[in-house]
Amino acid sequence: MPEIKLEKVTKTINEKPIVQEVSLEIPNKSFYCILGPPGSGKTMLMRLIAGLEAPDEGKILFDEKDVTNLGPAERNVAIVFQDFALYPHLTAFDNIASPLKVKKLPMNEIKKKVEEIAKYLKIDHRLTHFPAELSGGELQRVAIARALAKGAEVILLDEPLVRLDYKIRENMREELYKLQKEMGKNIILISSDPIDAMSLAEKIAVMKSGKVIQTGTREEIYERPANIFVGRYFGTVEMNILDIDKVVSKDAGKIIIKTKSFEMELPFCKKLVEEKIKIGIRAEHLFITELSGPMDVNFEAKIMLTEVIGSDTIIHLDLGLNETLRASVPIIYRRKIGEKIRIGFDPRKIYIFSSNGELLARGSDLYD
Amino acid sequence: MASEKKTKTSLPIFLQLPATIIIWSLVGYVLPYLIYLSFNKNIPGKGLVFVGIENYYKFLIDPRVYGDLFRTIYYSGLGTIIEVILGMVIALAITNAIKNERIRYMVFLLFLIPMSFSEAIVANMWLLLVTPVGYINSFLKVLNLPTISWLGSDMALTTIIISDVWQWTSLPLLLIYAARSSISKEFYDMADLDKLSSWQTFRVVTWPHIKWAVAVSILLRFIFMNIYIDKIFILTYGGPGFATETLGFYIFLQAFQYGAYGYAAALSIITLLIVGILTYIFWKFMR
Amino acid sequence: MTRVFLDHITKVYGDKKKRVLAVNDLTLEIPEGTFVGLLGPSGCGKTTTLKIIAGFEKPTKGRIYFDDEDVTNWEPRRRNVAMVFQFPILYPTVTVYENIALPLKAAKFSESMIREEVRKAAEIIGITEYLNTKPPKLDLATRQKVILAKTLVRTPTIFLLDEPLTILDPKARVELRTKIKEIQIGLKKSMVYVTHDQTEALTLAEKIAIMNEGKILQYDTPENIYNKPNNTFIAWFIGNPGMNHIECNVSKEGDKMYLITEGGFKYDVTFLANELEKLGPPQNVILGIRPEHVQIGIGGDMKAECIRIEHIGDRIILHLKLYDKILRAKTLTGITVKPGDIVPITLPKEKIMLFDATTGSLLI
Amino acid sequence: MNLVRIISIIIVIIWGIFSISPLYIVVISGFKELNDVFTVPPKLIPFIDFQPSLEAYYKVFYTEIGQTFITSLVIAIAATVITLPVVIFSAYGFSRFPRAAMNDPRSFFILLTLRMTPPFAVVLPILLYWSSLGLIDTYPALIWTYTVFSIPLGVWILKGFIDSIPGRLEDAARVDGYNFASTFIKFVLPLMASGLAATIALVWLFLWNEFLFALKIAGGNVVTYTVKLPQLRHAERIMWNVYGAMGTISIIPPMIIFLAFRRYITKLYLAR
Repeated sequence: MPEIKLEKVTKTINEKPIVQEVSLEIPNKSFYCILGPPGSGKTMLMRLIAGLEAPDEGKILFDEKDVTNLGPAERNVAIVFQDFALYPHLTAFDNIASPLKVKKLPMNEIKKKVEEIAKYLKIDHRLTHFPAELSGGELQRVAIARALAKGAEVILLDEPLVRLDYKIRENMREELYKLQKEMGKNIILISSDPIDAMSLAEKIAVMKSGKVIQTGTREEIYERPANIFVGRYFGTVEMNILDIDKVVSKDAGKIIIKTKSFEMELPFCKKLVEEKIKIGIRAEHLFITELSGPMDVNFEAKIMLTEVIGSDTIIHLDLGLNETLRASVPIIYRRKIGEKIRIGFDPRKIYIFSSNGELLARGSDLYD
Repeated sequence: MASEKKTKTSLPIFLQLPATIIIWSLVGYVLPYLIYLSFNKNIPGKGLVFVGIENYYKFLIDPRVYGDLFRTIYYSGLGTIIEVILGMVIALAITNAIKNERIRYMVFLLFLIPMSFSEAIVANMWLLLVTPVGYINSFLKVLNLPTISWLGSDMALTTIIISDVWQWTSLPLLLIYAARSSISKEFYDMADLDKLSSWQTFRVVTWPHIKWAVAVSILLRFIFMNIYIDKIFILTYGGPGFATETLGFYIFLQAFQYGAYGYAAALSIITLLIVGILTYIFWKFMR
Repeated sequence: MTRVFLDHITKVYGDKKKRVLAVNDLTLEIPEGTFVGLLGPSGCGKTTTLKIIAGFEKPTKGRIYFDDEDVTNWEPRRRNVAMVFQFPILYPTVTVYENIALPLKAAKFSESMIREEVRKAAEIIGITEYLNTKPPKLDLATRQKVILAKTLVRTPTIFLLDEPLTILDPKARVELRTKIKEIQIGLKKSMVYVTHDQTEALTLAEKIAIMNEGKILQYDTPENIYNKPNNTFIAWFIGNPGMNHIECNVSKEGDKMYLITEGGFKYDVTFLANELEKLGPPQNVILGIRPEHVQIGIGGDMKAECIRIEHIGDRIILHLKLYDKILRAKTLTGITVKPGDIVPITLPKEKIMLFDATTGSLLI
Repeated sequence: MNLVRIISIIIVIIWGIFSISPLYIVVISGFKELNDVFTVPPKLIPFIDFQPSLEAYYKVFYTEIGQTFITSLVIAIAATVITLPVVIFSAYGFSRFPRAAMNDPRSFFILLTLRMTPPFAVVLPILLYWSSLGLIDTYPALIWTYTVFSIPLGVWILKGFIDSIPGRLEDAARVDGYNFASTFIKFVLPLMASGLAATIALVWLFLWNEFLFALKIAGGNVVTYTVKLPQLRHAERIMWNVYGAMGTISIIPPMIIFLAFRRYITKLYLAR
């Protein structure tokens, strides 16, 4: 039902801008994620969308209707709070029934509805318990059930997973996905964990210091992060960033760029020669040449440390001259520290950033 | 839509309205009138006569005020110091002495009981102990020791301080004990692993965590010792002579014994200013 | 250097009304110079175990030995262990230098020696610039580094680390994890590392003890735990995502043996016939296979419908509907599958595991 | 056992005796006949040293002394009842709208100052205020004065309790669709019930024990027990056992309140 639009929304508290000129379009019936590190203003943005706070400037539209000054009761939204915000003096049943009771529905109808939702979320056996008697996962479900009971089309989830144990998180993610698919609701997830955004969201808005830096699908953000911050943030292993010392033009439309410890050849591009640049290489784009065969760019590196995680290995590499890289390879790879191996990558996969961190081009752009 | 915005801004004011009205119904008269009084003099038969700053000038040259000021500072200063130091020592002693948490908590509660009574009740209770034929003196007689005139001019102020210490050591004890209990056990575990001595542990673990409570205790006790004159009123009525007369009690006497409304008002305003400054320090400190 | 041995340790908290069995008859040997990870979900008793080793908790039953010495009744200060807590415990009013130097001062080292030791430790950890700062001014990660430096200047018999990285942000977590690994490699001291994060345990530890409900379920090298989990709990707990489990019946057709489900899933296990015969053979088993071992593409002998594609970094997790069961497969990007597609899959013989359907323990 | 611990135990024991003995003496004095109160050696153990008697309690309850307890009770309850709704509104406002016009720190400072005002410094103009209205020495005058001075105390205590109720719950209720009034009644009030009870108890106790205002604003027709008690001393023969009995009665309410709300002890007494 509602498509949500934010137009230059700004919120300032105690003269500190929390949300600055944010414009967003959240499509109908989608799984949307607002991603940002702690303190980036994403929770305030959620409160603005829900109507718990009124913006100082800007407009909020639900399906083209201006709701900027409406309270949360009049907006078609429900929230699952980070700390669940369950009423401690009410049972799970009464907590879930709370939005139904406001509507003054007959008791038997409320009962039917609550039981239906509880059954769907597998908490029907815990309905008579008080929040203090429930486990973290169960509290989460009750909070979700209450949000569903309101019947709102938009459900805002504020960091729903951070309070849960690592492994429970995995299961909960699965369920959130199912929930959105089966209920066809518009879910907006507020999260600081890029894994949540990657595995769940259809579209993502990355926030930092009150501003939305980039919006797009998972692929768009992964493939073309707007700047170094997004590049580093949005990935499983942090992106390697290398300073480029020198760019040398070569004949036949080629240039050579040099880091402190190795060099590579790229097709000529004017931008690269004119500006001071940095390059980014994702850990998963680095390969060990003895296993993958030689790549377009190859160089030698010393192993500082190998960390085996399940079937993957993260290799910390020393290139000398104070340059280090991290590579993530999809095999179990154990070597002695200090051993030298050859590493390679495909220059099409690299990211080229300007000196102030903005993305200039992907390596593959240069080859067209 | 418009009404939504309106309620949002007027609600907080509406919430404060009843309290504000009630408070100002009295304070709104009392404060200006107190200031007015301080510039007047109550002359029997004539009523109030405007005298300018005479009352304030009198404050400066009144030799009795200096004695009172000295006693006030001695009384509240010494009392505060003893109470806070004792409170801290006992708070730490409880934690050291009793390992069982439930018993420790019960002893702690027991030690807090005196503070739940009012100043006036405590004064009356202590009367039974310190009156010349009272319990303490009869104990001294049993032990063949000379009896002490607890409410005589030499001892009276000390006696009042002792009764205050009995009652109010509980407050620093409460605050410092609470601060001590909130120190994570891991700090002491760490000190244990580091093999620190008891003194080192106190210096680097305990003290940094309780110093805030100690400071709050000092401020609170110092302020509150100057607010109430109940103990003095009931135990000694300022006497014998001027032996237990503090500035607060002097104001009371000026107002109700000597009928010097104007002078009492001037002294009150000076007191209010001093307490105001202390309150401000406390308030800044708490924030 | 010390070998630590926990002999049938039991720890019960609370009084008669409310008993909590935190550690249940636990026996564990930590060999000299080994990095042991204690891994388990919250509330499994791993922190209690650590505190029992440190001496902060006395076991209700059982004994603790450092080498051949029974230390069960020793006070923590006599055991000479170093501990890193979840929250960095630093003395707030003295400088970082003082913090590191205090244990040495307590041990009455000479001033010049203390200075030398602190300088060395600070250099190794990389906190030299903070030596004159007071802890409240530092961020959490730096504070935790100070703690590490502090443990270095002492010569403890064993290092105990209680979820030291949990409260740090992901970036600092990786940095410190690396640091800890380097220290351990450099010192070759016994370390016990408690965590609920499998990544930390798998990357750091030489041996991992998986705990649940106060008991050790498996105590082995990371490779063995990953490749041969003792039961379905461990198989699920380790791995990202955890192992797929398919409940099946064993059926015999002539000299062939199959695993079948009601929905029509059929898997040839004739190559395991001998082992299965030896076991009885069991009626119900759970077939386990790790998502990263499910092979997708040409040559697959089973058809599965892809119902969802999940991207995590450069890996893809395919959620596949295989008859009536859901199976997850993890592969690299570069595969062009859309939801709704039918994909051929293979479950490689050498990678599957069979668990008992009722107890969940590993059969083959 | 180390030295520090031994010293600690000695300190705790000494302080325990010092804390308890005055209480014990007050209580036994109330059950003595007048002749038994002060003796050498002191009579300390009931049934052995002296025969307990209810003489003092008869004196308390069958003379005008008993009436003073009722007066105290009525005044304290009346003022508490008036104070209560005012305090709830004000404390809620301070807690939830800290940035609103009348709730800025300065307003709160005014309340705190009022709390810290020495009664002896303001009792004179208050007395003159009530006599100008012709209400001196009446119930309304004392009750109203008490109300004014208990508001800061009540707000200070209750605000602490409301602060500890997460504001998220009210957000959740608003999202569920409740308006302000029903959010307050259904979710805020039940959650602050215990805090409210503690606040009521403490305000009541403060008034029950008040001395100086009771002495000067009232004290002639309207006599509270706190005023009556010191007056017993001016009798020809001081009835020390009545002292003990009244002391015992007056320490019962604070003890009950103290034990009932021991969970919030730090919060409550920091406020006091």
